[in-house]
Amino acid sequence: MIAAPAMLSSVLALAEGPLDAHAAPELRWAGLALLLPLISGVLCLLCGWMKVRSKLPAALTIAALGGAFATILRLQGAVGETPVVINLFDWISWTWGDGSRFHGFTANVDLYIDRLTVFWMLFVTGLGTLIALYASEYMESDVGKGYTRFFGAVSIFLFAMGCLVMGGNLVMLYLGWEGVGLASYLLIGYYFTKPEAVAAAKKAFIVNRIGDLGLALALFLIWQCYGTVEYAALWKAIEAAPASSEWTAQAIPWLLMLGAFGKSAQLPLYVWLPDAMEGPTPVSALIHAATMVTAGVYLIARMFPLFIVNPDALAAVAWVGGLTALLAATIGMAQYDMKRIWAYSTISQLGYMFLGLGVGTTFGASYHVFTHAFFKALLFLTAGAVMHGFAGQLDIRKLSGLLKVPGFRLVSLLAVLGCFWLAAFPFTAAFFSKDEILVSAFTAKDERVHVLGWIGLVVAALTAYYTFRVGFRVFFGPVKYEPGDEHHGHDDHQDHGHDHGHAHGSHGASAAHGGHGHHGEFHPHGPRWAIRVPLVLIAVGAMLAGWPSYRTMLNHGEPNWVKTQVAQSSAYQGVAAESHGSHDDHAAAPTAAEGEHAHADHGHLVLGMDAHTAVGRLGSLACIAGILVSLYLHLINRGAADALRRTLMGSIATRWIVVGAERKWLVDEFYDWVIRLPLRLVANILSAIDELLLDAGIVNGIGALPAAFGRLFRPLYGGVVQGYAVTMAGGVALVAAWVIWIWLRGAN
Amino acid sequence: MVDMSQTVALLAPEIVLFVASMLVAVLGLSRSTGIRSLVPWVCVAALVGSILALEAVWTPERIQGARLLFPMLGKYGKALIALIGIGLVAVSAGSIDRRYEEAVARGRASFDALRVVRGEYYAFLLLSLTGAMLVMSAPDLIWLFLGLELVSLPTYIMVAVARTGRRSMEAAMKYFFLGALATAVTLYGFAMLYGATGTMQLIPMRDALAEQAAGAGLSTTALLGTILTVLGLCFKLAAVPMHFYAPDVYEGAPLPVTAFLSFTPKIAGFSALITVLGTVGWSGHAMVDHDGVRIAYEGLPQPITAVLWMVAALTMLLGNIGGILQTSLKRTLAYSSIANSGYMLVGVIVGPKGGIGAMYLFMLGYGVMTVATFGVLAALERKGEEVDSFESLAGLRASHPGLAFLLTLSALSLLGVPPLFGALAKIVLVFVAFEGGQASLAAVLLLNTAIGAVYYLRFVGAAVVNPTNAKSQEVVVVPHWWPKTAAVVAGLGLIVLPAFLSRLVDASATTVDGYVDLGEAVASDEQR
Amino acid sequence: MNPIDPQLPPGDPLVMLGLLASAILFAVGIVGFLSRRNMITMFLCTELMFQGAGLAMISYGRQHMDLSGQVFVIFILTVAAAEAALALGLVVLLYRRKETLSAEAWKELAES
Amino acid sequence: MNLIWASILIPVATAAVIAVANARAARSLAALGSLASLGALAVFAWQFPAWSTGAVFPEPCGCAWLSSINATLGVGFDSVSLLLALLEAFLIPICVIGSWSAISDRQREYYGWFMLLHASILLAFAARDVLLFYVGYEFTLVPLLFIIAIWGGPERRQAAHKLFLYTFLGSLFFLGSILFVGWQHHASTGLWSWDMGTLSTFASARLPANTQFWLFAALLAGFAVKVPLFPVHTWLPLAHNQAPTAGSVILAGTLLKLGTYGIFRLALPMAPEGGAALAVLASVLCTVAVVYAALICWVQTDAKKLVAYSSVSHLGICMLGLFALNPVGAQGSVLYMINHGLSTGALFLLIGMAYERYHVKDMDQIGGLAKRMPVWAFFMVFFTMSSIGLPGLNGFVGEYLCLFGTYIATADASTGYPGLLGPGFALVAGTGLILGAMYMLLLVGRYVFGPLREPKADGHGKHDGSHGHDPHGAGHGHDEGHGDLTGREIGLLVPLALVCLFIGVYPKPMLQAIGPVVERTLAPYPAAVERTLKSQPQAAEAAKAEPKEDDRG
Repeated sequence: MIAAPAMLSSVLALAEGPLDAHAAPELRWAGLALLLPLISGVLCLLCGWMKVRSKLPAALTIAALGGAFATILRLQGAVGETPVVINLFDWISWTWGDGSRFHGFTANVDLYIDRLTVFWMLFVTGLGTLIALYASEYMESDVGKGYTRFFGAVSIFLFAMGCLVMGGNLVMLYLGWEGVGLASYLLIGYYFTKPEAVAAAKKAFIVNRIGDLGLALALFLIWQCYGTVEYAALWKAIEAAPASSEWTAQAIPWLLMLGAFGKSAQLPLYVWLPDAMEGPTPVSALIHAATMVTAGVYLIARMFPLFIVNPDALAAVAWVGGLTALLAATIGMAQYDMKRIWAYSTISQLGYMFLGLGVGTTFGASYHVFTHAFFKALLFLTAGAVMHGFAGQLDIRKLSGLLKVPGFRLVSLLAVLGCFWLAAFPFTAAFFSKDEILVSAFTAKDERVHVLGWIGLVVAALTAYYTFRVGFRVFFGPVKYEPGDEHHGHDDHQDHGHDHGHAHGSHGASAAHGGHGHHGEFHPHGPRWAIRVPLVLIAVGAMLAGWPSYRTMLNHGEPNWVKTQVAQSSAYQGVAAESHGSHDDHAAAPTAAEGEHAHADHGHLVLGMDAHTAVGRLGSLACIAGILVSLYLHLINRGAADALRRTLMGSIATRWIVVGAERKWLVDEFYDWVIRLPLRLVANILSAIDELLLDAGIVNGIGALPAAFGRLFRPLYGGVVQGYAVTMAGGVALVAAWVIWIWLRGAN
Repeated sequence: MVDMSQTVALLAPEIVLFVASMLVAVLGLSRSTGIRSLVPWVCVAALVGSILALEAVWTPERIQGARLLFPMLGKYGKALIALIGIGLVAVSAGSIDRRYEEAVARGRASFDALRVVRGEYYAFLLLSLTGAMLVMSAPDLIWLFLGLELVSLPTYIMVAVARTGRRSMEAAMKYFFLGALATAVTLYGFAMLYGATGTMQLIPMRDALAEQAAGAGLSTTALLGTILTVLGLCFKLAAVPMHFYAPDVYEGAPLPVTAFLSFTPKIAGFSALITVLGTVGWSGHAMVDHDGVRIAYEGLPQPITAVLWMVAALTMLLGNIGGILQTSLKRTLAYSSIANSGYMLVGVIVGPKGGIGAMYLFMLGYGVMTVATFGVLAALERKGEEVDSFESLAGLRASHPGLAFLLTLSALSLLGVPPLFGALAKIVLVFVAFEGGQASLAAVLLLNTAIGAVYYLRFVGAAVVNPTNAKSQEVVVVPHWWPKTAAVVAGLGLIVLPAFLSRLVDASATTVDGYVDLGEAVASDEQR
Repeated sequence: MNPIDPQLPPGDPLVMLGLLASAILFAVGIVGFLSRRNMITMFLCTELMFQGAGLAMISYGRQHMDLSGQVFVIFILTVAAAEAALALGLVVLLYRRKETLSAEAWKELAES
Repeated sequence: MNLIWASILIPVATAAVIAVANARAARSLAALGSLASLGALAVFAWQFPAWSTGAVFPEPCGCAWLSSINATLGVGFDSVSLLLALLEAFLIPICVIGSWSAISDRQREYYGWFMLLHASILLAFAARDVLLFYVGYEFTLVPLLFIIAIWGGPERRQAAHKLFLYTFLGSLFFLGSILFVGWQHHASTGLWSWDMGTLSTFASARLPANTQFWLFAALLAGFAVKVPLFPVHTWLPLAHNQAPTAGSVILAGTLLKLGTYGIFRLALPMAPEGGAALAVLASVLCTVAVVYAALICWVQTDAKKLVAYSSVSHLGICMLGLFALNPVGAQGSVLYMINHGLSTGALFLLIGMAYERYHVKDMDQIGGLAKRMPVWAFFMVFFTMSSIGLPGLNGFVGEYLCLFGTYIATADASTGYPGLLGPGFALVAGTGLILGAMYMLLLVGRYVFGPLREPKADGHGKHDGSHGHDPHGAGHGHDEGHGDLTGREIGLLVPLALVCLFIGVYPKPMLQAIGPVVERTLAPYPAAVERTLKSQPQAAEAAKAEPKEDDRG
């Protein structure tokens, strides 16, 4: 997506090194994290044009992403407490008038490297690499067809995500913001002959654009308030004029929020994410679960100094997050498509993150992003492996006992592990991060959000239930499966099973695929190393994600590593003063962070207990309760679930619960009827107005006037001499009379 | 007293034409085909000769002696008449008497001096041009009247004789009777002007009117006389309300005559118009307001301005909206001719400060465009008849690309597409309208330009865009090079003349050199 | 020219009568032209109008004690004669074609 | 100077040569001529010394072609007009070569007219004399008339007719206005001048506010038709829809820009008081256009018509930026003029390429072409993204600066340029971003993606007989004729794509070139806007007292 001069400039920038004198030498190479995906994207494009029919694009992408990951790892070691700005090249910048503040606009291709940036990029590039590796096998049936397109788009995505996270100003962020939107569009619509996929891609882009408009307007507003959109200068400007009561400054967070809600699939803009599951599963894992959808969280965390000034806006974020979490969880409970369930769980988990942001714990939110990235990627990838092996089957009613199916044991095991994480089983990583958020919700200064803590706990129970609903149904119980209708009937994929059949040397499977899954003949094929290795690595990562908390727990007082990362960034600017105890005068200092909770939690008692203890116990309780209900309904007595559903359906009073949850509370339909159709109607009316009234009516009407007038005068040209003589003489007489009249009037 | 010989010498161009007209009248009767075919050449030679004569005799002393109201008008105007006259001769050449001549050449008919009209046609053509020239050097109303009649009478005959047929006869009849009516109106106007001033001579008349204007204002008689004269002259211009004849006559008249009619009477009429209005003057008038205070203003006396404004606006409008509805080429061009008169009237209203110059500049453009358009049409025929419908022109670019291009060129020029000459002349006209305080007329002019575009585009569309149809397949080029040459030269002129626009503007501005406007006359009176 | 116009006092009866007669002549001419369909009559009506104008000139000439009006009239007569010749020729031509003198017979050319 | 005239006259000479040359050579001659013209202009641009000063180079000469009123043949460029001229010179070879397969009959005429069109557009951009500008501006109609009326779609005559008459009428307003200004200049100073700079300085400083109001209104009325602004846009969809591909490309690419350029170059500098007084009204029209046209786009089924309406919407944003009357918006607006030319031109080119293969533009009948033509689909998506303002591509910078400028154009703006618009306008126009994505992705979703839908084999039957069959289509079977883009076509699109990419990635040189010119143009505006604000005391007070009310702008 970027031309030669850009590359040239960034290479030059790399060679020349960062502008900050005190920056570590490793930082010079920060640009590589952007450049490598970009290069691989361009190379993929070339591969496409040269009709490469091998796995070369995948290799290129994996190498590039790996390189980017390595770059970030180096940065991780090098980045200090003070952010570093690296100018790659000038993008949009010019001045007018005297060039002073408000007399110029600067938005260059800058990198803004602080710990939050690196932290975010770490899991983005890491997961990106692993998922690309996974996809290299997953997508192999498309080699020579969409393979290059896929990896090209993945490269573009990583590049754009890099711009989003590492960009030094809001316009760069916007570039990344829209860039990931493009990648998402391209990848959701990957099976482009499939109308649903195209529609889903379009929906994702458009819904995101609504948020983007908010982001764009926020950008304008920020410039109008502070005269800059560059982070470094912006923080200074905010420090110089904190807590502005101008309506403009107060409005900024609301607009930013809109952008974040769009990208991170929160109410009311979450509707695109479930549909986005039309894309290939690695894409769902990478973009629509682990990385891109967290951009909204990143945005708010990054822009936290702007949110601090407006408690109402923060409360709104919290409430939106909480309600989204609840809504998505209820929908997730009633779905049957595994990927969709994970999609709703993603929305729900993102809701937690926004809840965290809203109650002021940027750390909690970021930590949850981090843990969630791993386990959700894991869950999606295992779902993908299942789907891959069972000819596109994702219906949890048609899959059972996969733990016992040969070739799927590892996958199933990892999936079940993922379920534990997602359910936030006690002492898993997600348990800690969720705990952090809920504690903050209970202890927030803003009383209005306390109830969200309880909602969060309820959602925790629901999450545990629906997670293990999938887990128990699909991976435990008797072995039973039906193959799917071969990857959505996509015609590029017609021969997909074929390839696999040969790859496994299993003629039976091949035949089964050709015949679209006659039950008895179908043999599922398990994944090979390129899928297994990333799965295992991600599972390890998910496990390790809890490591910072374990360390904090074990060596009480040692600061949480994630917290250190987050705290030394703009995400903590002003946080201490506003949301946490007043003792915490400068939270950015890691030393000050220690022992923070002990102080903060005084005076915030939940059920008479210290908030941490209470939330930990309640959370565990909720999780285990959810799992137990699930265990009964979906493993021990599966018939009971159906019976329950029937019972609920039977009563008018409860029927709406089931119907509502199954039909996603009719939100899509609501939007369709309330927004899309009226708009469509208006558009049709306008189109008719334009063509009939404006063009055919007014314009052609005016155009026809001269001729109409001409017709009016036609009788005067009757052809008889006397007729002409009458008009002529009459004209002369009229004129003479008129002149005399003028003359008389003038003379008086 | 006036030195008669000097005045006569000034008429050398007219004399050349007159002599030539006698000559061609005789030559046309010759039994020899060669001699008969010399006739157009003689005409062209005479016209060239008249231009040369004009250059030779038009010296300041002679003009001084002639006591003309517009002493320099003739210099530009007569050259213009002769120049366009050449084009009009070329448009005519070949189509007059053609079938008869062909019959004679093939031996199907024997030569009969009574049946040929070529000689008299060209004689009348030259006489009419002579009349137009005479109008420009009229020192008094009698001369003016005779000049105008000399323009008209031959054209009545030309309409009738050039191609005998019901339609041309009808056209001649209408033209003649309505022309006589208009002449009577003019004449009565002359009588009243005479009554108001007591003189037929234009310069004393101007002085007398200046005296009136400086006193209590123009007398009602003078005013009505002027108005009647103007309205009578409107017939020559084909301006509202005397334009009604034009579509019928133009349509009925043979094509070369239509071309002639759309130029010669027009330039004669405009020259007569400014000569008459010149006695009233474009300055020095005042209006008495309610407190009895006299307020001086620029321009013609207010009622006359009002009338001319109305006439100009309606002429443009009726011309253009009429043109939209037509299917006949000649009829469309008649309406176009009406509309163009309206445009030129704007220049007349503005007066000697740029307006008249712009009007003559436009007249030049109009003449060139007329020659180009009619030249193309005269070069075509269908089944031995002249081409007179848009349908017949369809697909012209396939059969005759050059002619189609020329027709496009002249239509676009008439339409007003820069940098073609017609557009530039029109811009100058709009501009002087602004300058002369006639912004509203300028607006009307622009609006009408847009309306006119509708039917001019039809020429373009027919010639270049439309595919050939059954009717237009039968269209062939006449076996004469005259009209084609005229069209080519005139078409080139539309492209080339813009390069000399500056000089042409200056040249056309000389038409009012030496004219003393009423206000100035009053001032000089007072000095005396 | 002489700045003092040797004008008769306004309201000279002969002048007024002459002008009145000329106006009547002109008006009759117009009305006749408009109301008659016979081409020869129509032509005669134009002649009436011409003569009306001529009479006006003579009257004005008397008012101004000036002869040029009368000179003009002589020219008008001459032109009228020429026109008469032309008109008769034309009328004969037209009559030959349609066997009628009515001007209304000629209305082929018109706005369709 | 000589290079400017060379770039203008080379196409004229080419047209003359084409007129007499062999019909087969016409297309090569035209390509050569247009490339030569581009070359001349490129050399000029290379040597252009005033990229960063905003000055006009070369100084307009005094060579009069109408000495009595001192109308000159003055040509010269400042960076804005040079950029637009370069855009024109860049697009013309693409149009010409893009027509090679599409136009098979009356080639000599076609390429001849195209060359004349090129010359007149260049003349309009180069002219420093308003009358000369008028000549170029107006003459463009003639070749365009023929290009549409002869080589267009089934309703081509109606479309050409409407285009010609509508814009001709509009340009008469403009002609009247400039003649008025010239006359006023003479009446006031006794000197004749038609130099744009002189007249602008004169008119803005010397004409009374009331006169400026009407002057601006007339100029706006004249140029609005060309832009086209709502509600005088209705000629455009028809013209675009009926025009041959190259005609659409150049129409969207640079002809519409003559209107925006006219407002930028003449209306704004000449009548600042009028501009300030009418900015709100004009902006309301622009804003309406953005939403209105976007919604109409959304329900189109004809691909070309959709893109045509999108032009109306896009140019609404472009003009809105201009009427923000601050450097940000005006900067964005100028940039947007160029970007719109590139992206929309390219989209028309692409639709034309598909049309050449299928002779159908109706998305009800055709769709999913990515399956048949992946390379085409790539470019289609690329330019769609450019058109909807994806950052990193050209559309973004201009579009966002326009909206940005609108947003900050408040009465109390600290930019030094008080404005009359504000967040309300930006918000409404900003919905154009969403709607833009909606209709453009609808286009991509149905036309490029989705299941393959091809018209029945009698696709040629629908196709109007009067213009060229594609040379491959006749002899081959239907499927064979529908291959992906040829090398020639890719060769046309790649430069366009590269330029789009370059502007998106590195707009800085352009921004810095445009900036000074914009500042010069807007120089009288802060004062004029202040006066306008003062003349509406209630509004101004309300704005100060209740900042939230400022949304109305």
